[in-house]
Amino acid sequence: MTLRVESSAEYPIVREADVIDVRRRVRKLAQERGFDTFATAALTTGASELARNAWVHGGGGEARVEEVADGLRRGVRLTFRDRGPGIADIERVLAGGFSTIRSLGLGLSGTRRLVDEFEIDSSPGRGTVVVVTKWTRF
Amino acid sequence: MTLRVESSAEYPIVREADVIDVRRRVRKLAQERGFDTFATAALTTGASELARNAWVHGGGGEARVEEVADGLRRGVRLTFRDRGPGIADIERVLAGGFSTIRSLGLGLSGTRRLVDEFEIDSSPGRGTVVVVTKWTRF
Amino acid sequence: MRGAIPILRVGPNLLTTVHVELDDNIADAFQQDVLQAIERTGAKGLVIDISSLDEVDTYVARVLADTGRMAGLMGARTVLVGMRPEVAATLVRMGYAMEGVETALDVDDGIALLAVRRSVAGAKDTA
Amino acid sequence: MRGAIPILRVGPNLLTTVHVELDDNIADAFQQDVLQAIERTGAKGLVIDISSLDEVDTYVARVLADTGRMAGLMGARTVLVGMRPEVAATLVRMGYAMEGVETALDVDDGIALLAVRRSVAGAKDTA
Ligand SMILES: Nc1ncnc2c1ncn2[C@@H]1O[C@H](COP(=O)(O)OP(=O)(O)O)[C@@H](O)[C@H]1O
Ligand SMILES: Nc1ncnc2c1ncn2[C@@H]1O[C@H](COP(=O)(O)OP(=O)(O)O)[C@@H](O)[C@H]1O
Repeated sequence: MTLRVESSAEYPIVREADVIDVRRRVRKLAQERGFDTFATAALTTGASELARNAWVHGGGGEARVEEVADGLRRGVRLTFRDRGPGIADIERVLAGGFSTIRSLGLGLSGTRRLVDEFEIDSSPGRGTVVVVTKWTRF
Repeated sequence: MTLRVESSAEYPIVREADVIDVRRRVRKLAQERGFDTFATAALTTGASELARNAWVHGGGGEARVEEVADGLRRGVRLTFRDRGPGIADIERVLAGGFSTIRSLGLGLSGTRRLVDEFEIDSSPGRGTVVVVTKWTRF
Repeated sequence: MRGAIPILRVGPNLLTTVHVELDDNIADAFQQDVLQAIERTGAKGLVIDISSLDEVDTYVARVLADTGRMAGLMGARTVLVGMRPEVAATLVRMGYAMEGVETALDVDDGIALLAVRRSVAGAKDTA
Repeated sequence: MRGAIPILRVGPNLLTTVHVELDDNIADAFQQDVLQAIERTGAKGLVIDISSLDEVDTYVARVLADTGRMAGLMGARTVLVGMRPEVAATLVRMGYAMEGVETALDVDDGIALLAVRRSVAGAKDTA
């Protein structure tokens, strides 16, 4: 099935306030797109985790927010990109509970469990890109 | 932004009493510098952890205490230096909960969370230098 | 940022309603305000109402849990109230059930829970 | 260093106010004094008042928690009272919430808490 991108917008994440801004925009779009309260909370919370990571760990970056459709379903796709230090051991991070800031370490692994599709591309020195897609259901 | 050093003093850490002495001096300076009670407790506690480490693990060393300013903010910078055995696996220590003296192992990782800037330079046989900066807020 | 989140005295407890999105600055100020209010009033309990929060990510969840821990070190008991269904579902799905944090459905239940804790203690005291 | 930190008998409990900065020597002497006082007086509870402490680093926090554990092994229950807001905030931020240590706002509350615990234990005893 081909994926159709129906709209696309990009937002910078260079200050902490941008994390909150991205979250608000994702929430608004999810609601417009017909996500129920559970799916909206899931996508918005995931956006919050990834935006915060781009800011805290990646030293800033940007978020692309897209309305997508595949003929059967309507969804939202989010791309977070930073040019920070990257992640050395992605497997360890995705197992959950590992944090270099002595935080909970559940941001990436938790987000993966909130969305339908999750892709991460990161290696030391090259920065990090995370792409997640969620369709209109929890 | 350039960092201006407005005052600088150095204190030896060769006996346990010196740990308490350094802590007192840092507290006094933080208060003079306009730190509130939370920021003062944070910086002073961090100083206490690092001075104790220089004494217990580093076999003694010295502390440099500086008043700094960057044009917008006033702060305090602390440098702890010892010529002890150094730390082999810094990442492991900074993850928290690791101790070679069966202590809590939260001194270094905890201090990092109390200050605004944290740098550590240590390797086996070369001793350890930790530099932390805190601006006037918790 | 201090004072951004109101803290009210309700009998022997403090009640605070988190109605703004927490960032680092507001979170720090919130914790400091709450702890100083406990010291000033001698409050034995703290009710944190999050019924206004549409989402709680792991950062905010941790700030809330830490606030309860800080209050606990001072000797005040914390109850988190009003968490929305979709927030509870999302947090548990992410793997963080906020273990160790006491919860109640709403402010009234939270205050009742704190009163029960105190009266049970009191009854046993005079028994 | 023995006797550097005063220990008072208050009814069935001991009350000690830590008003000096703890170093290794004072900490050891403090623990020995407290434990021998428990043995000598048969005290059932210990209230450690830290309201005079401007800061508590992980070393001091551990000494205090360990003192409570030692008293507990002897059968006396410990309550830590009077922790200041900025001390509570700093410890939790460092990642040490002193889990397992009982706390109260001040000396009066600490003594009341110990009374409750004893009557609960007494009730269970005679049940
Ligand atoms: N964008 C990023 N750039 C570099 N490192 C990252 C990034 N995102 C996550 N990480 C690394 O993965 C760890 C786990 O991330 P996460 O699960 O979000 O938890 P937390 O942010 O609480 O540590 C982080 O502590 C960090 O080391
Ligand atoms: N200045 C130092 N020199 C050598 N080793 C150190 C130094 N500081 C810390 N370490 C090592 O790091 C470990 C963790 O330190 P820390 O987090 O302060 O906890 P703790 O002192 O309770 O063990 C220590 O147990 C020690 O092995």
